[in-house]
Amino acid sequence: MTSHRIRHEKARVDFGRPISFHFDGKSYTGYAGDTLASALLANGVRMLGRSFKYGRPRGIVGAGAEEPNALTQVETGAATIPNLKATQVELYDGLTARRTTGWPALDFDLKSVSGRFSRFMPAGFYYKTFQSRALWPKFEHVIRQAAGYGSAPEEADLDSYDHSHRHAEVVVVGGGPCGLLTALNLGRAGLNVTLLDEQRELGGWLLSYPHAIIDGQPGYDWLKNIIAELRSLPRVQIFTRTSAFALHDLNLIQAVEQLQDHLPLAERSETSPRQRLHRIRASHIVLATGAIERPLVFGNNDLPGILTASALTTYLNRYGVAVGRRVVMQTSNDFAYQGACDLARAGCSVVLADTRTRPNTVWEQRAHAAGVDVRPGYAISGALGSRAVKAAKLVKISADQNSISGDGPTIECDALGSSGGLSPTVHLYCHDGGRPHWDEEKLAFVAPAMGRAATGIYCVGGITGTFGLQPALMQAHEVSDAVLAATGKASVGERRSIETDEPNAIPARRIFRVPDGKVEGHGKKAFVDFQNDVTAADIHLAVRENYRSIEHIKRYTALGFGTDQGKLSNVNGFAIAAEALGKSIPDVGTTTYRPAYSPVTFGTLAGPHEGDTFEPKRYTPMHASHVARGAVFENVGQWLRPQYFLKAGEDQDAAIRRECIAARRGVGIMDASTLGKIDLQGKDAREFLNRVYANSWTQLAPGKCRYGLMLDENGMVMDDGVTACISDEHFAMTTTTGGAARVLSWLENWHQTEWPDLDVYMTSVTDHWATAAVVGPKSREVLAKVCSDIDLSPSSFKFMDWREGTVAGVAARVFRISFSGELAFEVNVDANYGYHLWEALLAAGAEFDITPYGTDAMHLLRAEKGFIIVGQDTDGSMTPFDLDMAWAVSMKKPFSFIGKRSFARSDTAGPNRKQLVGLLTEDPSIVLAEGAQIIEAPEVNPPVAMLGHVTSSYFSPELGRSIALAVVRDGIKRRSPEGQNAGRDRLFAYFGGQTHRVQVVSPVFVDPKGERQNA
Amino acid sequence: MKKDYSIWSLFTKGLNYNEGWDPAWRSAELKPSYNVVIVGAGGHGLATAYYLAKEHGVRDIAVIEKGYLGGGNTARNTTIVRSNYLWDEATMLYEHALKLWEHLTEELNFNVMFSQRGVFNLGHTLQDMRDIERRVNANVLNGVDAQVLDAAEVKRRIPILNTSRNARYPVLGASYQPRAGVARHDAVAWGFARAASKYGVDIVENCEVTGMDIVNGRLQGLQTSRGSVRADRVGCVASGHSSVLAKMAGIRLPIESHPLQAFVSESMKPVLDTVVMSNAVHGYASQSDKGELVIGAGIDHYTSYTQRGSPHIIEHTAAAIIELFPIFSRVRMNRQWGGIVDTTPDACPIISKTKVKGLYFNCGWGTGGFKATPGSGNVFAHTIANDEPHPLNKAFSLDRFSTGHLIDEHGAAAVAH
Amino acid sequence: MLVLFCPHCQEKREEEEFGYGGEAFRIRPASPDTADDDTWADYLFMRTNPKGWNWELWSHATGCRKFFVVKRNTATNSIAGSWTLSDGRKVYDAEGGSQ
Amino acid sequence: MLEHVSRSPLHAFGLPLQATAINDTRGVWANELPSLGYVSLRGDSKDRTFVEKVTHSLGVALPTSPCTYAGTDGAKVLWISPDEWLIVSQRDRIGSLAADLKAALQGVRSQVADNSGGYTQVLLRGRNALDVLQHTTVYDFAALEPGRVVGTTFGKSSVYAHRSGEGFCLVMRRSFADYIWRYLVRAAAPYGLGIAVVETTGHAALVVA
Repeated sequence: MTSHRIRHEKARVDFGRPISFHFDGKSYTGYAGDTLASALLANGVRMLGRSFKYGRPRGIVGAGAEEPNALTQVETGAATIPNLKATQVELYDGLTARRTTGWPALDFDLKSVSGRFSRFMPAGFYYKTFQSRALWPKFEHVIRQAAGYGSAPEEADLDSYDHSHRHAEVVVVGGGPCGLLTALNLGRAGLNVTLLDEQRELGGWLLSYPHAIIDGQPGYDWLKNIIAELRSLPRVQIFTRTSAFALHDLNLIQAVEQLQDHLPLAERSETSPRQRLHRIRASHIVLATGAIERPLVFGNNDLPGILTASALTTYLNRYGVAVGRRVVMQTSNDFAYQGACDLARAGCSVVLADTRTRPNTVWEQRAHAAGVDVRPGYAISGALGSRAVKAAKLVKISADQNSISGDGPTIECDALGSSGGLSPTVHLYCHDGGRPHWDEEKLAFVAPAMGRAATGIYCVGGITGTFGLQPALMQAHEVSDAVLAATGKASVGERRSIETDEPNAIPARRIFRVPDGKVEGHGKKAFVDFQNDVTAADIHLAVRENYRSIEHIKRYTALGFGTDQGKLSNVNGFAIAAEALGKSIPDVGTTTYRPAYSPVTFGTLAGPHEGDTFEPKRYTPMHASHVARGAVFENVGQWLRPQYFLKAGEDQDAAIRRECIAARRGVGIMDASTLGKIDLQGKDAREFLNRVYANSWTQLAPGKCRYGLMLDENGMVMDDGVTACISDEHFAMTTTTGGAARVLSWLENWHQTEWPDLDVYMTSVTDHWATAAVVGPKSREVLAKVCSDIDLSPSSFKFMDWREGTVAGVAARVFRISFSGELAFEVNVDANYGYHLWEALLAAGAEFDITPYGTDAMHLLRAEKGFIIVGQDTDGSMTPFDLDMAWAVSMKKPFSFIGKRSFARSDTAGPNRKQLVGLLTEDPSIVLAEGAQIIEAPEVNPPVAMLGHVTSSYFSPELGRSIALAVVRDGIKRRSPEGQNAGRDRLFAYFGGQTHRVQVVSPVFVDPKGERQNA
Repeated sequence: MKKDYSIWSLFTKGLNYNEGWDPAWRSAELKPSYNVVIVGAGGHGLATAYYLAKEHGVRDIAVIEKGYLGGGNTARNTTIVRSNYLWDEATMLYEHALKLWEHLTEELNFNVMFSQRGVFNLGHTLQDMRDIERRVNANVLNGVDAQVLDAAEVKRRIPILNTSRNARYPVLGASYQPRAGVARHDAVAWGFARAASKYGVDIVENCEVTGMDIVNGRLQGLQTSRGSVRADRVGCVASGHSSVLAKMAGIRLPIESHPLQAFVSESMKPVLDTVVMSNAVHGYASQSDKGELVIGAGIDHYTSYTQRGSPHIIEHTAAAIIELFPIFSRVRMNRQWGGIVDTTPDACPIISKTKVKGLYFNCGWGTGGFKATPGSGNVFAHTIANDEPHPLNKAFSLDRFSTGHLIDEHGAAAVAH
Repeated sequence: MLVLFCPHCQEKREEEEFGYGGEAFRIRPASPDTADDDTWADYLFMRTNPKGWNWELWSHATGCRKFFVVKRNTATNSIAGSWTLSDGRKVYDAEGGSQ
Repeated sequence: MLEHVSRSPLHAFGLPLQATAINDTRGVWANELPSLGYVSLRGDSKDRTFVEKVTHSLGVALPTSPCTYAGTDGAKVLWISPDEWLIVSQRDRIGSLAADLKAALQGVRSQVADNSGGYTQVLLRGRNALDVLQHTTVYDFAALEPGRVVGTTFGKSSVYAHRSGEGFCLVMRRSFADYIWRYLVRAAAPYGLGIAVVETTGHAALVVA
């Protein structure tokens, strides 16, 4: 194994701490501080996968978030993570990773066969073929199998994630020299500063260019000092391994902090989250996000061993890795020179083709001094090699236009680096609507230094196109002062001029696609977007086909759609498109930058909202009692309510039957605590009720209760419940379980916005009251055992009365209301005593075999009586009249109550409306499905006209047969008189592929005269 | 129409370095007058123009677009196509569309990659299951393929779905429409643009409507950023911007424009081969042919034209997806975006004449417009050509808000995506 | 992600604390029973839905539970201010908003 | 009244049995403060009569500045909105307190509702108490000053929160208490969660710190 390791003291890896890791089943050694990419390169691993469309060999191109190729699957089992860029994976002991492409094997990829036919697979080829309806699913299957990189885990995640909500005066994004200096200036002045950096270590580009001299100090010393001071400032918080991935309206930053992924599996904490999502609302944001070097586009530029010039430099200086020993580089600018010098000094042979005929003389001298073979006026028109780069073909290019002016040598090499200039990292700046502008001198889309200062967003350094260290640091001072001025703070410390040893930069050459002397598309493939296999020719083709908007070009070719989000490719793509369109780059414009800047796990986004804390589960005070008695629970809104109570040997039907019989023949008890309860007080409470309910409340006396229908302005039933008059100016309203919050907000809305003059206040007391409904012929006897201060006699305590008293020793409100049609009492106590009340009632009822029942039995009992459930028997399209509940509407109230006006509209007032009825199947054993459709004839030849549907359906133990409620067009006219089961209209119910004959009857199946509830 | 796109053409053009391809559609300059001008070159607008030309013989048509064609909600949706709606009117309209979808690739000679991989609508509560039963029975009676599946069957078909009874909202079952699926959204716009262009339709991009010329209640023409244009009839299909256009005509619509967000994961190997939608936990997901999980979120509650929403909506959706698919917790979001959806009070569209003669609106598709694209264009073309609604869009007129004849897909169909 | 100033709590709070209540100052017809169908439909369903400055109703749902009005630009999400219902009404009328 | 049969909202977690004296071993200390009573009071803070009568009845100046609270050793009055307050007192005092208020406000536009079953509160102490809160809510608790109370979201629920000594008190609705407690336990896990003895601090919760 040839080592590519070059040990030098500036490297940020710890050569004293070797680390073993596994890649694609082989074991390797790296060092603490390595990334997976640097360690693989150090071990001579070049090819990390095959390309998406053509199956071409691919290797590492970049050194950070910009990496398009090296997508790896890290770890296995529940810990596995798909698609991590090897350039961002910190090496730890025992790390296991594998490549994600190359099938069946890296050495032989089936797609490389298709690659040979690549001329027949231009951009958008799939839109032009596979058009057979019969064959497309098969083609699609093949396409799908071929696509994709890593694999989703096959097990649920064992790690946890959390969120942190922060507020800061200033957030500085980016811990490079500019970010650090700005944070220091602001921190020194006493501002609350939060500094975010995505890397393990602060320093940004300085970590890759350690030879920089700042104010006479070596770069690293400058870095050490500034970090030390920052850490000493009490109001400065520094987060490393924290990637700011989105900037939202009004200065909200989302950032993800990596807390565990860099640790060996065995050292990861089980109590700490894996990642933390920081949501930081900042008064001021300083974007010091730097810039990413883009490569030049040339033939075969995707061979393994071809990297960006800055990545070559980073691997050498930061990680002590020489990607190759014989290096050829090409550049359009000054930036590549330092790396070339460093590589040459490290013992590599370096040829640097500068596409400019007149390079920066200072750099040229330094390069010569370092031993770099500088070739002004040359470019690399193509790379040679099959599985890795073997040589570079140099050509002479014209001084004034991007065309070949002469031949050049072919130089053998084992690494090739190119620099096409820097692309500012403007992503965050653009997330909330900012647009970068094209700077023709810098050849970059840049953000303005004062960003959008009016809203507190500032930019500094590379993001503004200020690429030199010295001017960037001076800009950091300026921006610092602007922020300080905006916050009214005085600056601390002098803003003296900063000196560096950088030569003054000279302009870059305006070149993106290196010419090869051929018409685009005729030569070797020149890739713009590596991850999506988008070539320069593809962009030209898109334009020829009239995909002329940059968004069309992007979407047609898939340019910039990869997990690198086009960090290396976009500007080259825009430039090539501009050339093909004959437009300027700013006229072509950019595509829209969208979060995330770099990918974020779903787990982090979800944070604590999973498992037990996904969404609230609301419990009643009696919950423990229910659990102890075998309750099976149902979700009703956020509440958990007992659906039925299973006894040994029972199934669900048997349990419901037992519960219903108890309530009808003996005594049952139900937990009704979840009902919404609203306390209303005020002189105008009664008038308020008159306005928000369809019926009248004028006559309701203290001590009495009344049922009400609440409508929306569209006239449709939205909620219902019983309201009790506590005193003339005090009412206790109940709402449905699911509607409680909505109703309270609805009432407050009307009161606050429309009728503020009404003297009424309302407060939710839903949680205050625990409610036990004691139901059945024996309920009075049960209650009497635990309540001595209320006269429970029928003559004194009538149906729809309520009384205050003491039950089981606890102060209680007792309502004689019934949702079952039986004699029933709803006992309400302070919820702290709900459990006690429940157990006391069960104990008191033991001799009567009191039976707790759940929502299933409750639904059945009420359906036998034809009582509606809002949301089950109604669906937002039912008026009270549709429900045959005209008795609950008072059209004579002076105020036009909510919803009243809508009744008069032609459709709402018209015939043919669906109305609530009862249904009886001809075969009494058949229980219709809830949701069965009602049709006129038994034949089913679609389309079949539907008259309505079954809303509720049960087998009634009381009647020994099935019953159903339904809404049916003109149903009221169709139904038989109350109590008579011989319906006059026969219809059919359809479900599960079968029709069943039904009769339309009254929805009141049991005790139509209401004798039981009045008993 | 000549079938220019085929294996053969790929082969012959490929031999010639792919230089021989014609423009997919013709870029046109705005002429001074047209028979019909369609405002909005999204899928619906281009389809409208296509069917106007093809089925109604209208020859003088322009589609004008303030940005680039297919750049509005067509470019931003999560591409689900299904027709299993609750109410007859909606079902028939979407089923009409679905039938067109099934032959769209061949009809347009452009592979819109319509993939009938089925759609599951999960039920998590007893009421969800009642609604599913109701909807499926209605679908079957309307001739739409639909099934009710219990939780065990859902688990069998989607093994990675969390069907644990301990989930916060356990999966109790699902409705399933086998013929439903997804399509390649951009391709739909491009395919219609290409086909319409072949019929002579002028497609004018970067042309924003700035005013309407209305005389005596009759539309005469439009003012645009590229000059004025006379038109006998104008059909507005401007998704999020319908209210803005309506205002130019002095009309108020029953519409609010809300952000609707979506996101995709990084590209992965196939792991989900169908479409799963859950209203109770507020998330829906499919996996694109490229391998990205395509995930839709709920709408932001406030109105906005910014094409971006608030992150807590995305966070909630990610949580919902993990609740449904615990194995996706470590999968990463690659990109998120937002569109602007026109929501109506009854969650049903408006395809209607207006009180201004010659002015028609096709809007209010809420979160569910993409799936209707060919059907919407087809019936809207009919409405414009005949100045009378097609039988399938009669119920979707504006006057339903005065008569009270709302269709109300909120009620039980719940998910209107 | 909005931040709204609650004029009752007198603090800026995150959007998650609030509920959106639609367009503000919609006027319920004084006598609905005599309003014609179109007038009623206009009140009930029709919206201006402006692209630009919008007067809108919000409630401080997890805070003080009070409704208040916000003037927000729906094209940019920038916010001009928040007022109590009565104060907002004055500003709105002064701007000619009620016409 | 029947304290022995009363069950607080967090009863199921058996917190009293786990409680120990606060020490340095945990980053966060928490427990429920049971046995407190709550009255929802509504009225117009601009109505001088209302304010005077409440102040007189409670013996505490009714806080009318937004997001403030006031109290004596016996009762704490949390401002909820310009027309709403939550009065916290000892459980055994709440009946008479509500009755007195109700009597004092006869004829004054107002509402007095005993909500003692509807609320509970959790005390949060320790060096990481603020960190835990930052994991749970969008509110800027770092900036919350003593004497101020805020209603804000907590996960997918809501709380009224204020500083109490070096810690915080979170007042929550009964039916959400289970969720909120689980959320707190989860958020506190990285810092170590101790269950604090609160027999004395239960009273301290009523002190205006």
